[in-house]
Amino acid sequence: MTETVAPPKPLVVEEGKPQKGWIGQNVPRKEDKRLVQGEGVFFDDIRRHEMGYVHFVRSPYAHARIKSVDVSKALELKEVYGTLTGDEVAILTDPFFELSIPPGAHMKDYALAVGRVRFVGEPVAAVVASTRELARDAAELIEVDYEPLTPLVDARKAQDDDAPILHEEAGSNVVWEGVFDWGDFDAAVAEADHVVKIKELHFDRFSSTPLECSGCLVEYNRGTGQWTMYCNHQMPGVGAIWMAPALRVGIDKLRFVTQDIGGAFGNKICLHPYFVACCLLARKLNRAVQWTEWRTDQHTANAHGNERWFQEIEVPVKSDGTMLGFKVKAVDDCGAFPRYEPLGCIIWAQVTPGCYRWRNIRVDFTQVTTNKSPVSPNRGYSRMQHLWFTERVVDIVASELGLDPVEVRKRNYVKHEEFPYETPNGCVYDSGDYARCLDIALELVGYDSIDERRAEAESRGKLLGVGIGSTLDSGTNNFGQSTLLNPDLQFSGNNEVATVKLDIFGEIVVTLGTVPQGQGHETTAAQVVSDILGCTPDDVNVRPGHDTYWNSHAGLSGTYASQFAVTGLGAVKGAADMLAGEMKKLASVVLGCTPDDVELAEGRARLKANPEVALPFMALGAILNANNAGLPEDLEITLNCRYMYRPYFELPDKERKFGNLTLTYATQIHACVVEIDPETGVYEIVDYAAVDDCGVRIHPQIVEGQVHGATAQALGAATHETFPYDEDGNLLTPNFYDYHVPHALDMPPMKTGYIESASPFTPLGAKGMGEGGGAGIHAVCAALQNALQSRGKPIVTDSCNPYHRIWSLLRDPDASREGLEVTAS
Amino acid sequence: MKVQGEREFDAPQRIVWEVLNDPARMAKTMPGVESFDIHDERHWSANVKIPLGLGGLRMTVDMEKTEEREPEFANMAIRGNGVGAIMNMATAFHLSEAGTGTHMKWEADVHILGPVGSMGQRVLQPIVNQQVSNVLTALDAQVQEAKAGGGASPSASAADDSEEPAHDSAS
Amino acid sequence: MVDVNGAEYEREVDARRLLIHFVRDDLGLTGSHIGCDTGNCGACSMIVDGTLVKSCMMLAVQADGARIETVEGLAENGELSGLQQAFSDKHALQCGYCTPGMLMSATALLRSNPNPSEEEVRKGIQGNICRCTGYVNIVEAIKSMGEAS
Amino acid sequence: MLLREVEYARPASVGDAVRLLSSNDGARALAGGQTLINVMKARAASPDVLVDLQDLDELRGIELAADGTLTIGAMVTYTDVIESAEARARPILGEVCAQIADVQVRNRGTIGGNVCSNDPTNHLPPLMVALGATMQIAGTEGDRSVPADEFFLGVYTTAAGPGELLTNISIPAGRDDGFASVPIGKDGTCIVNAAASLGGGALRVAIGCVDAVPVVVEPTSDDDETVRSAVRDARLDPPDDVHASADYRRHLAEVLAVRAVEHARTRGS
Repeated sequence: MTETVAPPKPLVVEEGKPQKGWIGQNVPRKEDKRLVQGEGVFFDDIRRHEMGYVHFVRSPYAHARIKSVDVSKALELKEVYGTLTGDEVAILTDPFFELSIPPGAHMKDYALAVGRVRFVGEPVAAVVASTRELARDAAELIEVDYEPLTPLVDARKAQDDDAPILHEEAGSNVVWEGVFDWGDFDAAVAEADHVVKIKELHFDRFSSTPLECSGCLVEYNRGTGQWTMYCNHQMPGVGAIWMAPALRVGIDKLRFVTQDIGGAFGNKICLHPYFVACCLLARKLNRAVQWTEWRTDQHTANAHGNERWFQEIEVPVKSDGTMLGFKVKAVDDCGAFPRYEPLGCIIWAQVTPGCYRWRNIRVDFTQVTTNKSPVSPNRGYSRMQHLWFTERVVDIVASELGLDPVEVRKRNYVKHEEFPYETPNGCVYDSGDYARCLDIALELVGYDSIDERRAEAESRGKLLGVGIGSTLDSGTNNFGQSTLLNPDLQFSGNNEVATVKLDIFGEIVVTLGTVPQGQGHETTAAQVVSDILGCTPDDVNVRPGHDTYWNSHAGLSGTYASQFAVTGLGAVKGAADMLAGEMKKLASVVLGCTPDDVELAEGRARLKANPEVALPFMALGAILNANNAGLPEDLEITLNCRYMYRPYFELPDKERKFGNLTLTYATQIHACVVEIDPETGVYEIVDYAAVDDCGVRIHPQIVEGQVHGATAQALGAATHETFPYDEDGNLLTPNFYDYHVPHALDMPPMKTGYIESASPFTPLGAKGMGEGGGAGIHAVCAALQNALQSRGKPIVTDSCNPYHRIWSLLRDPDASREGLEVTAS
Repeated sequence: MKVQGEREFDAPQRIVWEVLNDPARMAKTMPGVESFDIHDERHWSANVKIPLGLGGLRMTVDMEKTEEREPEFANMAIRGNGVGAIMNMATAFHLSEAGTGTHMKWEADVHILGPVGSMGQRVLQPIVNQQVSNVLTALDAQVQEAKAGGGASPSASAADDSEEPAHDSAS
Repeated sequence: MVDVNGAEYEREVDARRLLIHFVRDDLGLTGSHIGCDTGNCGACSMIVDGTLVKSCMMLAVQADGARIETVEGLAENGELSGLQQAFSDKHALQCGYCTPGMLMSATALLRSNPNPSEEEVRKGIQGNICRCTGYVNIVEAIKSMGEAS
Repeated sequence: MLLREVEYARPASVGDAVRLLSSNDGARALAGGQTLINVMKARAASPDVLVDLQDLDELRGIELAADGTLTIGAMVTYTDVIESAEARARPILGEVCAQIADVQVRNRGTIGGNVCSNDPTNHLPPLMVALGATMQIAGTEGDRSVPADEFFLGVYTTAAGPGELLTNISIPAGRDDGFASVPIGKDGTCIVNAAASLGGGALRVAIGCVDAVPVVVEPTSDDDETVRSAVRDARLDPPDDVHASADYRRHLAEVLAVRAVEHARTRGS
């Protein structure tokens, strides 16, 4: 099904630097051998003698006061080891620190609910027993008396006078609010020929729902006061920053260990409340405790993607289709607690104008809490919501002004020759060719013959539509953007660490600061190292997973935000270069020449002039590590090289909210063809193409795999995946029955194409990729709207469009057009 | 979830009113009552096992008569508490003479919280409708019994024969 | 008493213990995974007496006397089976969490239908959810086995 | 996951099974378990005793009588039906079974379990009603047979009450049957489904997912408008949930009834 289209003339910005060696090849993944044999080690596979199983008692109420919690009946049960309640947590820990300025800063978030529950499924107490089943039995015996409070489920009502307040300490449901104003919007309106006004667009809640749910096995070492967590936390560095102060211990008391992680997609970043509860239990009971989250828990009470409302949208457009910018009021729903928020209130600004040359932009952004599951970064985090909005705007403007969506895009896209391109808010788009990507995508879905196909579909009683999704996958954050939310935050720049060492038997050992979840870090790191040290990836042992006590890592280490190919591999390259230098230095001492006379090739250090004169890596490793008598005193090498990769960033300007927020911008341009059955609203994606440009591709097969996966998640989000709540605050899709993710039969045939616009800013010309910017959501929404054109021109106002929504659009197209107007400016 | 309806009883309004206000009789109209306690004339509680084919759902149910205007109107708040399910229900009925019989207009606002509520949400509405119709059938039976037996109240311990009549149509 | 991948195991087990928990927790064969609690995801798929099943919808006691095949039994003395190799070659796995169940479904499919069409492959793995790959390369890998035979 | 404590029995005969089921009102028959085990995982139901029917080979037969009557044992799986030569006498059976969930579920899930659980979104209750099937029920007072349209009593409840066991389903001869559904994703849970049969002369349509039990309509003729208005006259009061509003279900019921009839008609021609 997959068809890869090699572009006629691949774009490589860095002329004269062709990639050779292992980089760019589809070398076999080092991870696969264990995984296909069921020999991977996931957290739930780990056992400890006499370990106890944790079960959480969860709130059935979306909003209630906790009057009492009685654990006595549970404790009477045989082989129940102990319990933990919110009252204990309030004494033993401090609230997790909040990133926001007030009001958000005042919201108190603990490991268990203290005094009040704020979402269905919120943990209220925990019990530990000798078996999983028994722990659940005991949990049923814990009696909690609640006094129900009115729940708040609609973010748009969060600021009403009669709205219930979730966090009384904050005195408001607002976490963070701010106005972003770049260029001159009013002047743009004056300059425009039309202003298109859209009343409201809605980006639904959903999440990537990694197949492995969250969990940990926690051991407490009484002697050292140190916890070891065998877990699947994808961002241990940040997890520890949250957990250590809450537990009132130094950060080195927390050891995170991961090997294999069953997908994360951002959903495993905010596990600290559960982990703190487990740490307290392990210490209290002096016993290893294990918590496994079940699917229903994961859906109701772990992490959703941000839900966002876009209101009072205004778009100034010239009659030739040139769009001058936009104005919008965004209301972001972060659920019951901010946790990783309010970062989502700024992350979107990495892609403020989307793929377009829009210069005048005004965004009034407010984030509020509601009685729903808290959110956390979810693949495409915050940019996806915003990019969906920009793509909706383009298609709505095009259809209202009778313009061709392809032409409008090409007219407004940032042009190839304009890179590096500075956006109105100071971000620098490094490289790309959006129009080329679009052409390839359209070619792949046979856009030229779309009218005939539309007619043919009509003859079968089907409505055919085509849609485009153009997005950016911004990677390698400048954490300085957090200071635009809260000037007191002490985060900026970015970094990642790796060590590469030559061991005593000549084995090359690499440790990473990252926490892989299927992205093939072991493999791509080995590719980079073997090219530099002149050996094969098989000669390179990359330690799987992460161990806080073993691995090199830094404060911003982790696997998130599309950056491994830049930060992770940048660190690996730096460390490998250092080691190569030391190996040459050592070889030159032994061979009695200068380091420049030495080259590394075929697993040996040899004389360039006479390759016969060579030292195998084993000799180098043995000499320094075990057989070093006679080596000069001033030979300062360790053959164990640690390198920190640090992209250059400046602090953004807080007043203007201006600055470069990310290093690289990969491109995803998708095209989608749908057929709708107008009688039922049921539709099918009949043709699909994804074109990717992530600069130099280290491992094309892995890149393509990421494109497939990101697309599948986007198609799920566009069709069935949504987390709606009823008026009582019950989640209506708490499991895979009602939350329908794509199965094999649901996926359309997928065509892929690519170009390579090397990044001028990164060590390998590569760009972070993998999040995909939700291109599939945008493309499906556009295709649906296009297919429905002939049925009263309804506009697609929601990101998720199950059949019933399409049927409503067919039945009452005007309802979707309420408040939609085009005024002459 | 709101449910409502109307029903005719072939009995004088006084009898219907008595039945509706006789906890012991009401106990026999509720699905799967296993035990029943009357705290005072406004407060009753019961342990029930609501029969759902795949297995019963156990709940302790507290009822409070929040308002009444004899002999035509009453308002009740019912709160059921079970593992994995909480039911809150506000129900009201209006009685009026209809020839020799009685006309009853009723409405109920049912909220079901907890995992069972979420898991089973796709089947809750049919289940609620079904339980309601069981209750009404049973109520009719009680009214006829009361009419025949001159309204003599049966024993308050409903456990022994709780299976019928409500159970018949639900088993 | 059960036979798992040719080895016999005898254990006392609670009636309420699900087969997947028995195999993972009691027998320590952790290759089979759990991805949901409603029988939708297929990560726990095993072949029981020649039939592909989801082991989270079976009690351990129901498997008394059965012959069970799990992912651990696919490779022969360290040598990957052709299907396992195809999964690696075609990059049909990323995080690898769904892979054991996916491999068991594919194994069952190829036994009954050695040369499946694309549609048959998709139908054959419909009960296995993968959140990483979009199934594209998984389908490729399974089809390649058909072409091979 | 993590069920409540439960006792387990594995009878060797239908007689023993019925005895076990009737001796304890907390006992439930365990057929394929593809619904019951899941409900138990959620602890939404917790029977005291599970009576596992897997050893009852007498419930696994598929027989085709000379008069064309099909008799299918309660423990016959969907896969058995799909693969059975006898079952092809009524092609719709295999076609519908092949749309249920996935291979694993079809390998374990049984015809008896499907109709006895009577989840309103199941495929087989409306189909059995449309085909005019008859259910054989064994009980302590011997066997009785119940026509399909009297068998389904409510959500999760059927005429096979406590202490009773569905042993087999017999389906009269015929082949002009149709089925149409709108599921959530391919082979997913049905939002609405409809089965139709022209067998036995009169047209019979049964609609699923719109009430606690399949709703039967008997249009006077098989033209689209008559079928539509017959469904309209049924005054459906379908549930309103996350997948469909009551209005949408009402609408789909009409469309799918027409399509099921169309499907049945084309087979006839």
